[in-house]
Parts: sequence; C-alpha cells; structure tokens
Amino acid sequence: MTQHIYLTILLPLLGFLVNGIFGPKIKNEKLIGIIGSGSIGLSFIISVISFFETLNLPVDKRQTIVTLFPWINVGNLNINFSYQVDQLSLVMALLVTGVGFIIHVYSIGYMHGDKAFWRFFSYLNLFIFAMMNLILADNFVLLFLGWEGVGLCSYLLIGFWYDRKFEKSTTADAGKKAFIVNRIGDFGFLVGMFLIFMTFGSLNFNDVFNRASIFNVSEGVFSLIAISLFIGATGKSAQIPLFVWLPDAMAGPTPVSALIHAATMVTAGVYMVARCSVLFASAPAVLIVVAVIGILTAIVAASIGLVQNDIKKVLAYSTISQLGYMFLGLGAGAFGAGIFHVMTHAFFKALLFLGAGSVIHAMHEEQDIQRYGGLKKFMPVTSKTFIIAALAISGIPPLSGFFSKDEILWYTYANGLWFLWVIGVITAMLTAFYMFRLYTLTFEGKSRFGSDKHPHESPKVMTIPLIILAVLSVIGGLIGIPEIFSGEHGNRFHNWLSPIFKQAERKMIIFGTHSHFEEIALMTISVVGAAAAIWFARHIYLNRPSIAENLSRKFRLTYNLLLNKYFVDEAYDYTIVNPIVKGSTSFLWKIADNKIIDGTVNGLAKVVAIISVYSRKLQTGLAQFYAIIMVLGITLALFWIILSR
Amino acid sequence: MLNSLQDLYHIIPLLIVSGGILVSIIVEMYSKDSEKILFALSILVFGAAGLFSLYSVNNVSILFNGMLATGGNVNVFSFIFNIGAFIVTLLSADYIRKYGTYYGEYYIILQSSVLGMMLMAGAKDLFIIFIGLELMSISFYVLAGLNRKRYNANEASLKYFLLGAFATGFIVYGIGLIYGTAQTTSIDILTVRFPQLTGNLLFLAGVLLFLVGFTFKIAAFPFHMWVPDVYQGSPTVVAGLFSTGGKAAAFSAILVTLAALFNGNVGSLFTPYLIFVSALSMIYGSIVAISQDDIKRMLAYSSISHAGYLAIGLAAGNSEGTAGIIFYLAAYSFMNLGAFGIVALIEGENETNLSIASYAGLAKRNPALAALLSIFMFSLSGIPPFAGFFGKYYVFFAAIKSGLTWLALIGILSSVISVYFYLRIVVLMYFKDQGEEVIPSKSAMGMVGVVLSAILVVLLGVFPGSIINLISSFL
Amino acid sequence: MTIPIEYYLALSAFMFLVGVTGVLIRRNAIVVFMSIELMLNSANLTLVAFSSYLGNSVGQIFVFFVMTVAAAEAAVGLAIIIALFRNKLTLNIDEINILKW
Amino acid sequence: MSLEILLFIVFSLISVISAILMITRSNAVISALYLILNFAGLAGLYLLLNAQFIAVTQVIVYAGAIMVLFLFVIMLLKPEHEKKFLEAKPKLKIFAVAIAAIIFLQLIYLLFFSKPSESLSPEMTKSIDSGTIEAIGKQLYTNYLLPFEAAGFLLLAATVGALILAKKKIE
Repeated sequence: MTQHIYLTILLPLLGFLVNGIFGPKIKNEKLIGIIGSGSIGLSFIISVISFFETLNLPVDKRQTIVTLFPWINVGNLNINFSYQVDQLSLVMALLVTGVGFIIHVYSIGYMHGDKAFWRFFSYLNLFIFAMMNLILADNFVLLFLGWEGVGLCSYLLIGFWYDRKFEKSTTADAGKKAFIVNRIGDFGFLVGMFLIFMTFGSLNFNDVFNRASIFNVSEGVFSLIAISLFIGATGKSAQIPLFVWLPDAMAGPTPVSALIHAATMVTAGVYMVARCSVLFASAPAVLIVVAVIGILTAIVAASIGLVQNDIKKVLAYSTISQLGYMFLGLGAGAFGAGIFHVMTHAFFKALLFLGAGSVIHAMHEEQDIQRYGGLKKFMPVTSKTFIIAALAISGIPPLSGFFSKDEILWYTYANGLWFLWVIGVITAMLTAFYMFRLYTLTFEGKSRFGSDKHPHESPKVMTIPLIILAVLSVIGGLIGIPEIFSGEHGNRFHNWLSPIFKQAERKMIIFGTHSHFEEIALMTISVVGAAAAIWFARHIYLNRPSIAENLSRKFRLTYNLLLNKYFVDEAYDYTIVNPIVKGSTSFLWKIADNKIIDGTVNGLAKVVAIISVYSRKLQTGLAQFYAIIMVLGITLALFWIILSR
Repeated sequence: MLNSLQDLYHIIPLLIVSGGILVSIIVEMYSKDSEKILFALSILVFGAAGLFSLYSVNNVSILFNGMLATGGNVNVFSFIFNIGAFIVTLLSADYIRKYGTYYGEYYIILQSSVLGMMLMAGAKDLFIIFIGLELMSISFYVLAGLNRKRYNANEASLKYFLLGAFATGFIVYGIGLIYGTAQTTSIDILTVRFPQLTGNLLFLAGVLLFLVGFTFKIAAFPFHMWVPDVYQGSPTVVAGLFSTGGKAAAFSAILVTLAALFNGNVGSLFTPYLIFVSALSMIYGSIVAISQDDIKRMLAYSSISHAGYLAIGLAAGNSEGTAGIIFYLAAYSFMNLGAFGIVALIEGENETNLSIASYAGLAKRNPALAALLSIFMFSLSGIPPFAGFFGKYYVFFAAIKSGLTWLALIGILSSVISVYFYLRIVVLMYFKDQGEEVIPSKSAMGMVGVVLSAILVVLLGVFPGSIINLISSFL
Repeated sequence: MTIPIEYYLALSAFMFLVGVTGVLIRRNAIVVFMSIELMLNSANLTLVAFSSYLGNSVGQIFVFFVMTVAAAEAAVGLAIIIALFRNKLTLNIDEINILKW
Repeated sequence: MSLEILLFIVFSLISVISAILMITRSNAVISALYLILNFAGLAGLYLLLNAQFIAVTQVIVYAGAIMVLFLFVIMLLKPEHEKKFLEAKPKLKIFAVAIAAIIFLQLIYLLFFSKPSESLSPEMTKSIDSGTIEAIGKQLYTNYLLPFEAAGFLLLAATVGALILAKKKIE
C-alpha cells in the first residue's frame, strides 16, 4: 500500500470533483455526505495500512519515495511529482485523514439542511487533498502547492456563509483578511525557497537536507533561509505578528474551525519547520527567535483568551496559544516534542471545537457563553467529552495534553531556556483557568438563556465523533510516555520520529544532563499549577455567584464569614485578575490586535490603493500625451546608450 | 526559394492560413450566408494549421534564401497563435452578432492577423519581421474599430492606429540604422557580425529603436499607455486576441532578433533596458489594476504586468529564459483568452455589464462560469497548480540563474500585489450577492472555447515538464 | 558622391524629428497621421542613403516595402478617421478621450 | 562647388522647409500640399543617390496616390482650422518640442560619434546599378519573394479592412 500512497490524495480529489460537479444535481444529503466522508475514510485506511507496512521495515529503510511523473525540468532544476512516505509524513497523514474523517462525519449532522451542503463537502475534500499534498510532498514546490491550496480552501470556507454578518463586517471580509495575511507569510516562504535553490541547487527534500549537512555554508545564509521559512510558518500557523486572522477565521462553520483552524492546517507551519529541522538547527540564532516568538504568542493569546465571551473565540485564542507551545518546542530543538503536541492538540482541540459546535447547534447559533449555563443536564455526552478535552488541554495527567506539553516544557528547561519555561508554566495555568471558566459558564451553574431556547443533545452522527475524539484525547498521549516512566523502551513516539531529526540533532549542541529528580519536580510544579488554576476558575465562576445571591439572604452570619472569603476573591480580583483582565482587554486585545497589527496590514493595503488611484490618472485618455511618454522613454533609452559606452 | 516538395511540406501551416484567406474572400463575395461558412472555415483553418504545426514540430528548416525558418519553436509559436485564434473564433461565433459586427469579413481579417503573427515567429530577416508585424497590426487596427457605429470602438481604433503607426516609424528608423551599420538585414548574418558591431553606437541606437517599437507592441512600460484604452474600446474577444496573440507574436519577434544576439558573450548589452522595462511594467500594471472598475481595463493592466514578467525572461537572456517565455506565453494566451471569453459571455448588448460589480453573485446564478473564471483568475495570479504559476516560475528561475535575483523578487512582490485584484473578482462571484440581474448570454460555441482554454490551462499546469522539454530541445 | 553620408543621415534625422514633433503637437488627427508619414519618409531617406553608399539594393527594396505598408496604413487609417468623424463630427484628438483612467 | 552639392543643398532645403511648414500650418489642406512638396524634394534626393526606381515610386505612389487620398479625405471632412501653436496646452507643446530637439541632438551625436562614412568602402561604381528597376526587380522576384507575397496579403487585408470600416452597411 505504501507504493500506492497517492491514492490518499486522489480519493479526496475525486470526492471534490464528484461533489463539486454533480453536487447541485444530487439532492440527497446522505449520498453527498457518504461520498465526502467515504473518500476520506478510505484514505485513512490506506494511511493505516501504509503505517503498519512501514513499521515492519527496518529503521533505516522507512523512507519510501513514490514518483508519479516528472514535473518541472528546467536546466538543473528537476522536480518530480513525487510523494515521500516516512515517519513524519505518516504521522501527519494519519492525523489529517483520521481527524478529517471524524470531522467529515460530524459535519453530516452539523450542516444538515444547509442550502449549500454539497459545496461544503466539496471544499472540505479539496482541503484534505491540498493538505495531503502538503505533508506528503517530497520537494518544496509540491509542498508549496499544498500550502497555497490549503490557504485557498481556508479562505473559501471562512467566507462560506458569506451572506451572514460577522461582528462588524461580513464573513467574506474575514476570509479576505486571512488571505492577505497569509500572502505575507507566503512571500517569506517563497523567498526562503529561492534562497534554498540558490544555496543548494535543488528543491528536493532529501537533496537539500543532505547537502545542508555536508555543504560548507555560512551560518548567515542558513539564518536567512530559516528566518524566511519561519515568516512563512508564522503566517500559516498564526504566530506573532501574523496571528490576527485566526480569530476572525472563526466566522466559518464550526467543523471547519475544528479541522482547518485547529487540528490540521494551522499546524502546517509546525510541520514545515520540523521538516526543515536541519536548516533550522544550522541557524541557532533563528531557533531562539522561534522559541521566543512561540512563547510570546502562547502567553499573549492565553491572556486574551481569559476575557473572551464568544465560545469559538476562546477556543481560537487557545489554539494560537497552543501553536505557540509547538513553536517553543521546535525552537528548543525538541522537534519530536513539537510534532507530538501537534498530534495530541489535534485530538483535544478538534474535540473542543466539535463540542462547541454541538453547543452552538443546540443553542440555535448563540455563541455568547454569558447566555449559556447549566447545559450539562441537557447535553450529557457533549459536556462529558468537553471536560475530558478541557482536562487534556490543561495538562492533567495522564491525559494526552500532559505528556506533550510537559515534554516541550522539559526540553525548554533542559536546553537552558529556564526563563521561557517559567512563562510556559504561567501560560499553562492561564490555559487551565480559561478552559474551566469556559466549561463552567457553559455547562454548569444556572441557565442564563431565555425560555425560547430548548437545548437538546445532538444526534448520534455528531456525538459519536465526540466520543471517539474523547477516547483519543485520553489515550493519545500514552504513545509518548517519557523515558522516566516507561523504562527501557524509552519514548516510543520519539524513537519512531528520531531518524527524521537525526541530521538536525547532530548539528545542535547536546542538551545538558539533568537528573530525573529535576524532571519530576518540574512536572509536579506545572501539574499543581494547572490544578490550582482549575480549582480557582471553578471557584469563581461556579460558587461565587451562588454564594453572593442565595446565602447572603438566608444566613447572615455565614454570609459575613463567606464575605471574608469574598474579600480574598476581591483581593485576587484587584491584584491579579483585574489587571490581567483590564490589560488584556484594553491593551492586548484592543490595541495590539486591532490597532497595531490590523492597522499595519490594512495600512499597507491602503497605501498601495492610494498609489493606484493616483497613478491611474496618468492615463489621461489623450493619445498625444501617450506619445509624449513614449518619446520620453526613447530619450532616456538613448541617453543610456550614449552614456553606457 | 522553394526547391522541392519537401520545402512546400514545411510551410503547410502558412499555406493553410493564406489559402484560407483567399478562399474566404471568394466565399464572402459569392455567398449570402457567408458568416456561417466563414466561421466553419476559420475553425477548420486554425485547427488544421495549429495541429499541423505541432505535428510537424521537428521539420526544422530554413527556406526562401534564409528568410523563413520552420519547425522547432517557430511551430510552437504557430501552435499558440492558431489555437489562440481557434478559441477566439469559437468565442466570436455569437459575440459578434451581439456586438453588431456580424460580417464574414471579420474572419478574413482575423486570418490575416494570424498570418502576420506566423510570419513574425518564423522570420529570419528583418523584412519578414516588418511585413509580418504590419500585417498583424493593420488587421488589429481594423478589428478594433470594426463596428463604426460604436464610438468606443472608433476611439480605440484611432488611438491604436496613431500610436501603432508612430511606433512603426521608430521601428523603420531603427531598421534603417541597423541595416546601414551592419550592412545586412539577415538575422543570421547580424548574429555573426554582432561582436564587431557592439562598439558601434549607431548600430546600438538602431537596435534600441527597434526594441522600443516592439516594447510598444508587447505593451510594456513606458510604452504601454495605449493598452487600457484600446482593450476597453475594442470588441471583447478582439481585445483577447490583442493581449494574447499580439503579445506572443511581438515576443517571438524579439526572441528571433535578440535571442541570437543574447547568446554571445555580449549578451548583457541590453539587459539594463530590459530590467527597467520589466520591473516597472510589473509594478505599474499590478498597482494600477487595483483601482480599476471596468473588467476589461483591469485585464489590460494585468496584461501590462504580465508583459513585465515575460520581459524578466528576456532580461535573463539565457536559454532557460527563452524557454520560460515561450511556455509563459502559451500559458498566458490560454488563461487570458479564457478570461476574456467569459467577459464576452457576461457582456450584455451595447457593452453593458462590463463593470467588475456585474460579477457579484455569479457563482449562484451560473456556477460553471464562476468556477471557470476562478480557474483563470487563479492561474493569472500565479497560484499553483495552474499554468500561470509555472510560467512565472520558469522566468523567475531563469532570472536567478543569471544573477538577477532581485528582479525575480520584484516579480514575486508584484504577483503578491496582483493577487488582490484577481481575487477580488473571485470574492465578488462567491461571497457577494448580485446587485442587478446579469444574465450571461447563451453561447454553446463560446462555452466550448472557454472550456477548451480551461482544459489547456490545467493541462499546462499539470504537465509543464513535457512542454518545457520540447521547447528547450530546440534551443 | 562627394557628399559624406552623415549629411544625408543628419537631414533624415532632422526630418524624422520634425515628424515626431508634428505628432506631438498637432491636434488634427489627419495632420498627425501625415506627420507619421513624414517620419516614415525620413526613415526611407536613411535606408536609401545607406543602400546607395553601401552599394547594395537591399535598403531600396526595404523602402519599397515601407511604401507598401504606408499605402496600406493610409487606407486603413483614413477609413478609421472617417468612421470616427461620422460619429463625433470632430477630428480634434484632444476631444477623443472618453476612454481613460 | 559641384552640381551634386548644389542639388543636395536645394533639395534638402526644399524638404526641410516644407516639412517644417507642414507641421506648422493650421489649415490641413495646406499642410498636405507642403507634405507633397516635401516628398518631391525627397524624390530629388533619391535621384542624387542613384535610386531611380524609388524616386519614381515616391512621386507616383506617394505624392501621387497616397497624398491625393489624404487630400480627398481632408476635403471630404472639412475639418476646422486648428488653433495657433501656443493657444491650447502651451506647456505640453513646448515640452514636446524640447524632447524632440533632445532626441535630434542625441541622434546627431551618435551620427558624428560613430562616423558611418569611415566604415564604407568606396565601391561607387556598383552603386549606380543598384537602384535601377532591373536590379530591384530581379531581387524582388528572387531573394525577396516571400516578403513580396506577404506584402500582397498586407494590401489585401488593408483593402478589406478599409472597405469594412468605411462602406459596410451597419444596422
């Protein structure tokens, strides 16, 4: 099956074509859904078979290149239309097709009754097609094809409900914003590609990476290449300063947010950096930049997440923050840990989004968590799976998020970046806090919605995907149990991926040695921190309102007692929560996000538009004026001829 | 002179088209229903000539005492012209009735212009280039102003004619200087003598004036000013032909004259000029296109910026650049013809529905047209895997190879800007509701033409390797 | 032939630029067109002078073709001008500027 | 002063002065007449250069046929007289004249810098024959057959084009 890996790409394309061309004619939603998700399901099965085939091969033979046909041949540039099956691309392929399949199935229920049901499924299939191209490519050009393709699908799907209003503008504007921001990233990526071609004379992964470890290239060139590629990654993976598009991208249907803007596409940047690990490892300065940008993104996004009231926005900022973690891992040189977090994050974040979708579905498109509350009794499955995901993202052992997040933090510390470790732990606490604020406000406490809403549990076609993802979120981390717990087997996930990063690790400074005690101590700190944050969040959002309202009237004595406790809360509020909340709303969200970064992006576009408006006036419509311009050009050219000799 | 049947065999594409013109005139004279017959005849002529050019691509020879080359890239160009004209003919079938130029003569002039293009591509002597250029240009002037009742067409054809003739003046003067200093008009002899002539300023001035004339024809900055007005005023399908066939023919002539000169050690002689032209065309075209409201004007500015991308290949001056230009021209011809074809379908009676706003909500009313136009727009903006992407890639790589990395960077920057206005159309079609009711005209032939272009665009995007190998093998 | 060829060429260059000036400053479309004819003729003078001084007839044959082209251009150009005049009743090319920006 | 130099001066003065008058007259008919005069002067120069065939064609085709067409159209359309030179858009016009002057100076510089006369070999005897109808005709129907045929198509296209532009009935 490994030789036929291209089927995993062709099947989604086929699904796209069938649904895209015949979709309007097929009136049957079920059939469209089956075609759409069936093609992805088959791809997933093929990926699984390929995975086991590869697993049975000896470690040094696990890379298979499947060449379809020669593609570009100009001079010394030879690029084939060929796919590379190895440990890294298999992990990603399993993830994309697996999670993709689950979300496709979920969408059958979620998009039920939409007037453009067929269009939605054809776009989703097109997305999987492009994404598979991206991760299975064996060269930069093919990767870029997928890179642009996923961007395009994301753009189409954000604006899917183009007739709906989204905040102040339309969803189409949100789509456009995503596209413009992504083009800045793409520019960086293209520049990086050119530099690679100039330096190594090839765009093939194997050639480039082998030459990168052999060729005598100065660190400056490596830094230039790495920083260009990283700019590309910041665009796609929503890192500072290009993260602004992702919250707006939530204008799309929720399954899209789950699949594209949480689980798969946004991790393309992480994948690309991991794939190019050799290049990054050769530029240690850039690695530090990657780590710093990553952790800054993580904490900024997490603090913004504290105050959002839109359920999908909270999750969007949480995604940005988790992506920041992944880049922190990459920057710390722990490429395997970064990919590990990509995987676990895909499970629990997809689950969170699908759960949110289920809630939104039940609440008739209401997205404000202040108008939820007490949904637990109406939606048992959704609430249970949601809490699993929330625990996983908060890093509570032994759920999946714990292992991946802790591995990243440990490597950060072990690599001497202890300061970043501190911020990382704070971020983890913030994460736990806002996740449980979200959970508590949504599912617990009293209902705060009107009587016109009748929440109900979603149909099976939506809940079963939730359950599957919940199981994955629980056990997904077990394949990456760190060495100190698993004994002589070591970290299985790591061992599986290590051949990919061998070249990179050879280039980097070996990690300092640290004792197991340190590792366990750090782990304990972060777990305790997260647990405290969870307790704190539940305390504020669950207990405080009820204490304030009910007990104050009934038991005046107890009330005074509790009032003191309340003072503690108040103190917390004033000293910690309020400054963060205020700072986060007034500066980080409003100014940093909306003014500075939006302003720069829009400003550049505006400047170009203004230049455009003025320079079109040059076209006066007078033929003789045109002739004068021509003659002017001729004079200049003649001067050039005269002076050049 | 033609010496044998073999020689006759080599010029069959030319014979087909010129025979077509003569037969068309006779048909036009004696037939009442000449429009339909001439449509069928044109389809036949262009199809046969185009396919035969590709079939006989290996018949490389030099005929007429070193005047005309056949085979190789000459035939590749001939293929581009003829298939381009084939698509234009399909698009015209119903368009010219709507536009009000439903005459048989239309097809005669169309065939004449293609004959001119083919002569330019095959030229081995300045005579042929000149005659071919004028045959094409004069046909174009007529095509632009075909419906004399329409004021826009009058104005477009007058501007095109005056400025075109003005440029011709410079070309003739340039040829005069080249002839006087090199003592020949034969390209091959010129190539041989070129190294001794590089010190001769008068010769260089002659080449420069010649080049300026052709810079006008390819619509590059600063000789681009006629383009938006002429494209806007001309019949839409004809504007499509100007921007594709006309541009391709002018590039073929530049390649014929200069490629030979470039390949020597003095290849970099005109590079500064070409860099200037190329960089400014790209930037100017992309920036001004942003503020256009008329789709034909927008496509005109896009055509200017594409002339810039193509000129990168000229500035690179290596065989990769030449191969890149030819590939790019093929890709550009088909995608631009497709775009103009859809504009022609959307256009209403009396040149209405040409504003960009008319495209709002097209995806709802006519998903097929919207999807096709999106393909062309993606291809024009250089998004893979369509043909336009590879065209740009080949010329950019050629530029990098000859050390013009920054020019390639300007190219990338300009294509980043250009995405904005191409995708604006896509956004309008998919994400906006229609303002007014715009019903595309029903034209089976037009749809065939557009679909054919789309197929060629996708094919060139998926299998660029084989075509580029074919082109490179003749360099 | 005691006159150096430079004199002919300078004469030709001068008349060429007179033609260019005419194109740039005249408002009447027909006169603009006539100025273009003047440019072509000056270029012809260059060709004939070179042809004669080089002793080969290629330049004169080229002039022959330039005349053919000029005739063809005249036919088409005047037809275009007549068509425009019928619509707009003016030949002033300053007023022919509906298509712009 | 030989006769050749005298004739050169006379003909070139006729050409230059008539050219300048042609672009400065406000009446289009007078402009056209000066252009004919200019063509006549050029024909004289062609004769001096031993280009008999071209000189004759110049008079018959250019001055005789093409310019008559021009005159015909001018009289048919009766355009208004143009305004004086500086009445409309004077700045643009002065700028245009200045650019033209600069290009002229550039060309003169190029001419006298590269001195084409130095590279010419004195084969004057041959040149007397090169301009005859016989020499040109021979070349035209042998070496230059293809451009000749192509020119035929060019005239054909122009005829069809002119007809369709000016005569065709349009509903």
